[in-house]
Amino acid sequence: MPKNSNLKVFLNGFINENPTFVLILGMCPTLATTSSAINGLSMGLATTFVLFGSNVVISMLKKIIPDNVRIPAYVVVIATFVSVVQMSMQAYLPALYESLGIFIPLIVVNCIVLGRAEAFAAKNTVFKSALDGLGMGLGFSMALTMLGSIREILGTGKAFGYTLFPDKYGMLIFVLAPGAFIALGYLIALMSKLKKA
Amino acid sequence: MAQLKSSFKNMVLVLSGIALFAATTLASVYEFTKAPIEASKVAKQQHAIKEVLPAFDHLSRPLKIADGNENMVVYKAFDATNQFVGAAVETSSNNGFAGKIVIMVGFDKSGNIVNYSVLEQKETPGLGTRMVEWFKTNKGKQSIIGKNPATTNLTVSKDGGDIDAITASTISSRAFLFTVHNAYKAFTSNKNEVVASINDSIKSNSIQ
Amino acid sequence: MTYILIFISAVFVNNIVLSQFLGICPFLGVSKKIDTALGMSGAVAFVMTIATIFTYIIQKFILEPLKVEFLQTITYILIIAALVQMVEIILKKVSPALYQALGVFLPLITTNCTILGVAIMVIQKNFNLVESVVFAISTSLGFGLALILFAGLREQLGLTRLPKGIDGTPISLITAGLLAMAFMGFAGIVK
Amino acid sequence: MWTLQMSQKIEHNGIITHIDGKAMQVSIVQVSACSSCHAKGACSSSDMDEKVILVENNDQSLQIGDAVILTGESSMGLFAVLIAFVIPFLLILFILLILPAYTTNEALAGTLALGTLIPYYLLLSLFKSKLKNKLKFTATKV
Amino acid sequence: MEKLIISPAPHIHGGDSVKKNMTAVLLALLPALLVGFYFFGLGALIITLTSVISCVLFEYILQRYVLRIETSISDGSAAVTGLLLAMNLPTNLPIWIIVIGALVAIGIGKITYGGLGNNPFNPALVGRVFLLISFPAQMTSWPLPTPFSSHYLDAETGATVLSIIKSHLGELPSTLSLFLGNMSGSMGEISSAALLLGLLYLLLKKTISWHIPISILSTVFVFTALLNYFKPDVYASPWLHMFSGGLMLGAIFMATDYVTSPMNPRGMLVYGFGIGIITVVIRVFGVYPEGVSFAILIMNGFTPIINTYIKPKRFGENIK
Amino acid sequence: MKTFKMGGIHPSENKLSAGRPIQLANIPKQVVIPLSHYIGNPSEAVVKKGDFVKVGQLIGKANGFISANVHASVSGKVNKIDVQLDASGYKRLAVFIDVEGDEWLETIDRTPTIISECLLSREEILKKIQDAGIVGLGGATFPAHVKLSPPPGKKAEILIINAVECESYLTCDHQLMLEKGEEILIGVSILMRVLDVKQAAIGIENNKKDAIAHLSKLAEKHTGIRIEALKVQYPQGGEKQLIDAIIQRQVPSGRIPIEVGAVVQNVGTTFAVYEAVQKNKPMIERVLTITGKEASNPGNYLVRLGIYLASVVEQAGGVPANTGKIVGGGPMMGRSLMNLNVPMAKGSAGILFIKAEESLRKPIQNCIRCTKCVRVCPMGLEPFLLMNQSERNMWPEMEKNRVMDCIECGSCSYTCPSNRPLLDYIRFGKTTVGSIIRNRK
Amino acid sequence: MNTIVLALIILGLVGAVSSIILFFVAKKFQVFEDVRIAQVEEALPAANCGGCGFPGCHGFANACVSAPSLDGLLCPVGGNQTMQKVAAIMGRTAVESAPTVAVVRCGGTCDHRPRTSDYDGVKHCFIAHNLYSGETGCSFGCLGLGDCEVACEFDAIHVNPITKLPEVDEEKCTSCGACVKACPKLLIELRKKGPKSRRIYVSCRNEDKGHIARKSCDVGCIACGKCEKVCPHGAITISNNLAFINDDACKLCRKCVEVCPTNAIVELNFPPRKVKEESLV
Ligand SMILES: Cc1cc2nc3c(=O)[nH]c(=O)nc-3n(C[C@H](O)[C@H](O)[C@H](O)COP(=O)(O)O)c2cc1C
Ligand SMILES: Cc1cc2nc3c(=O)[nH]c(=O)nc-3n(C[C@H](O)[C@H](O)[C@H](O)COP(=O)(O)O)c2cc1C
Ligand SMILES: Cc1cc2nc3c(=O)[nH]c(=O)nc-3n(C[C@H](O)[C@H](O)[C@H](O)COP(=O)(O)O)c2cc1C
Ligand SMILES: Cc1cc2nc3c(=O)[nH]c(=O)nc-3n(C[C@H](O)[C@H](O)[C@H](O)CO)c2cc1C
Ligand code: SF4
Ligand code: SF4
Ligand code: SF4
Ligand code: SF4
Ligand code: FES
Repeated sequence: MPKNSNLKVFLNGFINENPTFVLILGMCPTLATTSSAINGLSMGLATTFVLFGSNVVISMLKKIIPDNVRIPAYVVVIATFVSVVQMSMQAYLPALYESLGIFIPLIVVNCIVLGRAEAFAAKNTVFKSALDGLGMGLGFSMALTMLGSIREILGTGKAFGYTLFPDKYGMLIFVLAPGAFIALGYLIALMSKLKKA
Repeated sequence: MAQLKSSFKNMVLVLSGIALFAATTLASVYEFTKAPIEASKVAKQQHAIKEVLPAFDHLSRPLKIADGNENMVVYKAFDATNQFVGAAVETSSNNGFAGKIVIMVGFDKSGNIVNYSVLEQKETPGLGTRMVEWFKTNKGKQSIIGKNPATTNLTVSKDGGDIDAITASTISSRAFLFTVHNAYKAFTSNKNEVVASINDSIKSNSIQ
Repeated sequence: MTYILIFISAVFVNNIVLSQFLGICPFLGVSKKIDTALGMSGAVAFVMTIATIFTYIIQKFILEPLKVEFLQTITYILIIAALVQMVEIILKKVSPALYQALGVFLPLITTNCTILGVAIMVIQKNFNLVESVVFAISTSLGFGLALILFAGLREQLGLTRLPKGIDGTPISLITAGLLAMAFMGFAGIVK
Repeated sequence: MWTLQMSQKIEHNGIITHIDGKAMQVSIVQVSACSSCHAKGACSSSDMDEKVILVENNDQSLQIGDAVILTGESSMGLFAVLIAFVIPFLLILFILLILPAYTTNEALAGTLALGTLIPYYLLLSLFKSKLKNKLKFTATKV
Repeated sequence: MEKLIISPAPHIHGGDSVKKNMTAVLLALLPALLVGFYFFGLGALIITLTSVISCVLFEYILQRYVLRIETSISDGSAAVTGLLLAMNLPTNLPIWIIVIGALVAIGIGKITYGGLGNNPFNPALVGRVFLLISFPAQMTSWPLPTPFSSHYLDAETGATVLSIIKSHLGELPSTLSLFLGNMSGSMGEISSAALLLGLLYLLLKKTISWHIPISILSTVFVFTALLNYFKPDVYASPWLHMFSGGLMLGAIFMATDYVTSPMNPRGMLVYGFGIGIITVVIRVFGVYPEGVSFAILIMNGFTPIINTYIKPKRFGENIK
Repeated sequence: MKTFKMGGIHPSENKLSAGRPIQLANIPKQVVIPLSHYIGNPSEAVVKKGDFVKVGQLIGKANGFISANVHASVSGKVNKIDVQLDASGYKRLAVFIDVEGDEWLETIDRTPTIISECLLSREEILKKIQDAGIVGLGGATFPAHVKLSPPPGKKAEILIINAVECESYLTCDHQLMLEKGEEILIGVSILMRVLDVKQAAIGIENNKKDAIAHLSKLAEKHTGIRIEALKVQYPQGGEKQLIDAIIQRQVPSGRIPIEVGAVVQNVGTTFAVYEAVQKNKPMIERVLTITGKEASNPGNYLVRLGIYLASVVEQAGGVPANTGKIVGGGPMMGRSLMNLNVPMAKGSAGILFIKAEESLRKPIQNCIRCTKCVRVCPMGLEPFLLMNQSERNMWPEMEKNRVMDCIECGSCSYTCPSNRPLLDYIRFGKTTVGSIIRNRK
Repeated sequence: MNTIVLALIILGLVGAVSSIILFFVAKKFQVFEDVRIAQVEEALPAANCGGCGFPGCHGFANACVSAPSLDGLLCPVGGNQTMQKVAAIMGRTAVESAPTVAVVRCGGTCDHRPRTSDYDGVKHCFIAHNLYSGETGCSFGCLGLGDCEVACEFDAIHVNPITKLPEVDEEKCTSCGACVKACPKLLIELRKKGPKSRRIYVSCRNEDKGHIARKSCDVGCIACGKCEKVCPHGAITISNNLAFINDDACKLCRKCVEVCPTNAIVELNFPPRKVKEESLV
């Protein structure tokens, strides 16, 4: 994508190539960490940080990495950022760290991160890659927050912890595994419909 | 600058270089976060102890008790004058709806429940997880605060007890109350045991 | 008995895909043919087992004694990636025909989050080596079960006319949701 | 008593890269799970790998560059999985389950278990030609 | 006779229709429904009406306005789903919960997949299990059977036989009153006698074949009998299992749902066996006192595999 | 009562023309004798324009292995040899003869005397059957002499006569048995002689009690021939089903009856064999049932080949006013006709008028997977699945699911509560898969 | 500091070891991965229609790269434009092949071809075709049940509900030939698109003798031979009672169109004819 303006690069991740709704990437964390809006948002932001960082570093290093060790080199970079996030959260946000559980280290294998590294950072300038990482990450965060809110509202009657209606009207299933799949399924269908319209 | 060739030397050098760089970064971050991570781990437990006990000055060294499958830890609390004011008991149960439940229960010296704190549980959100607040809430017959297991039947009303189960979570409730009951047993059987050497005790003000 | 419990838990109660949310990508991607799903779960079982043994040893005998657990993520991922490649080389050396047959039959085995996830989980759950391996196997069987059921459902859905817009990923997710809902019936069989 | 449905065929598209009398090489592109996915450009798991498959050439009309379909019994694929993965994996499991009776050292147990793979694969390589006969594909022009 | 009609053979049709089949099921459900009305009175009436009306309405609305396709409410399948959903609910359930259940059953369970015939999971059970998981409190409080009761939300509640077995608390009713239906439970599941009457009707009308119900019932019977034989003090008698909970309703009306069950007799037997086993496992070892709904949904998931691997006996198969 | 083991349906029988004696159809001014049948190669014309032919004279010579002779059914002058539209609107070569008198070949014995003695050798009989152009009258019009010459290594053990007439409405075989019972039994003995078998069974559905009684009585005189009353169930008359019902053997997939030691011939065919062998009469006429709920005069007619169906229908009271569809053959397997300007052929067994309101199919609904089609399929197939796969052109899958076993009986379409056109799609798939298989060889 | 050293050692080792493994992997697995394949694939329209005769666009890209020349290789969807791009990548020239488009050779609308029966089976040309000759007297004509419409991946051919004949959308038709294969009556032909999309063809496939053809359809070819005679370029041949215009020879002079007594010859996209043009000469 040579002639894209910077803004376009940034916004790409929100709508046109939204990682969740359009590219359908990183489904595992999307489903697992969205039992509440705040969890979804946190996971999104953690991913954004990794995405941003790895995109920048990789686009800096892109010339000196030989082709055959491309993937492992990217993985090392990404894993480093992930571990940084992991340790920082453990230190300063222990409660959140616990509720996101295993999915923080698993950011390493999130297709979006490696995917953007391969598809974008390895071919573009540092600045553009940074924008792309940020845009993609925020698009991901937006989607996770949306899904999280929907699940939280339907499931418990709360949004970001604020009660909207008494939780006896909440449909518990949305907080649980089946609800995650179902909510995301309809959300993706809806989004693709909106996008077409 | 052209892309580096995939020669053996280049590959090993670059990948090792990146790995070394990563190692440095990680180790530094680790050094930096080590203390806060430790602190937050300790804080959690200490916070729980403090929360469930009446005001105290210092604690005994943790007393580990193995009772069948359940591992229990008793922390005795003393006031500034070395008077026994109560004890916190950390105990667990495997009979929850979805897995292990670990709680910390605090008793005053006569065995009344001061407070409790749920350290770990995997119950269903919206159902079993409500145990975190439920048995503290003063509503109907649901609170156990201030009750003495010696005089109150700490089982759910459905089983003929004195406590209301969490709505639709009888299983979690049973497991919880059973655990409290165990804690009380541990408390009574160890209450009279002489305090471990006071020198080993932890000063309450050493806890933030 | 512990092993049986671990098995039932990993296959039915806490199925890796349907309740742990790991391996969703291949779940949505490779589940088009029952046979491939079957082969895939065999391959995953193998890779997952050796990866788990490897990482377990590294964790217990290098990372923990040296107190560098913070390198867990990065070492695991590198080890797993290298391992998958090794397996391929060895197979190719051992029997080219075998290697070829696998190539035609299976999609590439890639490191998906299941393998890393299981390696991390066995450490978190404090399993010993044998338990870890049993867990890895059971998890991959659970993965295979979900994959095969889903492949069947999709083959059947392929013979019907779905409403526009819901076809593709949405219907897959909704179906997975209903399957997950059904599997909740196993709740509590194993704690 | 139950009739299993006749096993299905596996098929894979490839291109002939080399013909040498009765033998020919067909190159196939093996893709990961997400192969045909529209998002493959953005997704790392859409790895691709080109592999060369040796096939017997029975059709004189085939030429280099022809697109062909490789076909084999699906049971063949499952058999390959069995030989390559399932059996060695059971072997590891077996070793791991009996070893604790002799050693409590997990490092040793683990290494030994993994070590059993070496003789297994060595053994397997002895059967190279047998396997080769069993795992055969046919190429038909598309 | 200017222009003749040309069509491929056959030129006659047996006259069977979807509507006839669905009507047969509704008729077969009538005895159990009447027993439900008798024991639960007003509550039963309210939930039945709410459920049936909202199922039919949702089907109409979704097909007409969301998918914009021809509506199919006249074939009666939505009514069957509605009635079966109602029969699976306690009679003190608030209306809004029932409406959610109907929406889930028809919306998620059926229309999402393109309507009648395409859904892989039993819609009524999708609705029911969705409610069970979402509203466990309301879904597990069962009114006591009180002939012609005029109570609805405020009905007096009691434990079901299976939860009594599970928690070892309370008195078990006699097997006869179990058989007739004098116990707490979902509206339509209580009377095995009435449900068996329905089975007889369906078998006579050839609406369903015997394979599924019989294989489920016999599997459950055999397994609970075995458990009971070895540990009578821990495991309840097989008769208790047969006549309590949703077993009969499930085996006769829900597992036999055409759309979601296997397509040939051998497959049906395997399917029934699976449902039986899972039911017993959940009842005996799981946390839920009742497992039929889950068991059927799980086996619905297995149905396509069963259909792929277990084929009907072909003509000439026994001969080399 | 004996019947086949799996599937089957029971449509209302509607045997309106049962018991109506066989009438002779009037011979019009011109007849058009097609040179081909549905199966096999067209025969080659051996007459030319202007030739005078006598009844029974050879006009078309068999051309190839699966092909049969064609004879003149009337006497007169060959007007032309030209194409004629057949029942499906496609062109076929036919011989047009302008009728002049009714002059028969001298060799044909037209006396009513029944000749029971047959001392010819196997080869001589076969030659006569082949010369007489006899094809199976049960529907498939397969040349009889081919069926009667088992491939080397195969030996018939039993001859089964298909007198089931399981299709609703049709009565031609039934009436033939009542009127020509003795001749049929002699035909059976001749066929037994050809096949060198000791036993023969005549399978008759139990709704033709009079025929069963009549033949049973006559059969007492013939050794080795037994009458089997069969349950009224469609498609009892299907070859494989009939063999299953009578000797409890199932012809394996893709095989022919001789592989389980059976040869099946229709009663009409048997009667034709009698006439050919004992009376030197080639196949020039057959019995045709004209029927329908509103037909003014349902009945059975002995019709010479090549007569336009319109002319016979005229004789039988014309086409009822309220007719939506005219079917050539029975309602389950017959073909709908575009018009009645079609010459009588060897395979025509009936003309059925279907009322306008019963003619149109009902709207197709989704498959509700009720398994009824699976239950009724006499071949143990899964029609719903085959249709779905056919709609999606999944030929290899269809082959695996044994689409080639389908006997096109239509039971599945008949039963489906969702009015799905199962057989239409299955036939489509069968045609396509069949040609794929043929190309493979 | 100890930690840093340890970390350095461990990761350094792991990094070195995996790079060594990967090096050997790369070496052993080295296959000739022509980068041009990916480039070519990028240039293709990614319709994966198989119209080119290869399994999907990747297969075609592979074939383009490995074939000695681009002759005979054409992506019908992308057309010449795409082939030029491919050629540019390959550093070769693509042979320009004249673009073609699908035409339906039947003009028997409901007006011209009265129905003689009502078909009441599945809406499927192949099935109807196997059953009988069709609703009209012409056994060669279009059945109007839309097999071609279903076969077209590009939404380019639709049966007009009024005429009951399929109409091709020239803009959308990629000339992939799917409809040609689908039509059981063999009515569809891929013809040269012609300059400015101008085409002339005989819109009939009836091989009946003239009088029979005439009876069943007003606009059928009756093989009168007038067009054959009038064509100055010898583009028209008549065989089996049917005229056919060879689009390689046809110069679009439109003489045949005028002489056809049944209007069976169709001209497309020509400007309206000036009345009595020849009288001016
Ligand atoms: C999705 C779901 C989650 C549940 N989670 C819990 C739980 O966390 N704790 C619990 O005790 N029961 C849980 N239940 C169990 C039911 O609410 C169960 O009916 C109840 O605990 C048994 O109560 P009873 O003894 O009053 O019948 C859950 C049920 C469902 C459907
Ligand atoms: C990890 C992953 C793997 C996927 N793999 C495939 C695949 O193998 N084949 C496929 O058609 N779609 C795959 N999909 C994509 C979706 O199923 C997609 O919705 C579908 O291809 C239809 O997309 P379209 O309607 O935009 O063409 C995958 C998606 C993800 C997230
Ligand atoms: C579904 C079906 C029904 C048939 N019903 C009859 C029948 O009722 N009577 C009959 O003679 N042949 C019937 N046939 C034809 C027989 O299968 C078989 O071709 C015939 O009996 C052989 O005798 P032929 O060669 O003398 O015609 C039927 C075939 C099929 C496929
Ligand atoms: C024998 C029989 C049983 C049925 N059982 C159910 C059922 O359990 N649940 C349901 O929603 N619909 C049932 N239906 C109705 C219908 O099949 C159902 O709505 C479809 O699953 C919708 O596609 C039944 C229908 C029949 C004929
Ligand atoms: S037509 Fe074919 S598929 Fe249908 S019932 Fe008859 S044999 Fe079976
Ligand atoms: S009879 Fe009809 S509705 Fe029933 S399964 Fe067969 S095709 Fe489907
Ligand atoms: S199917 Fe026919 S109309 Fe459609 S694009 Fe291909 S050639 Fe053109
Ligand atoms: S052109 Fe051919 S395929 Fe298209 S509608 Fe006409 S007959 Fe059918
Ligand atoms: S498999 Fe889990 S994110 Fe892809």
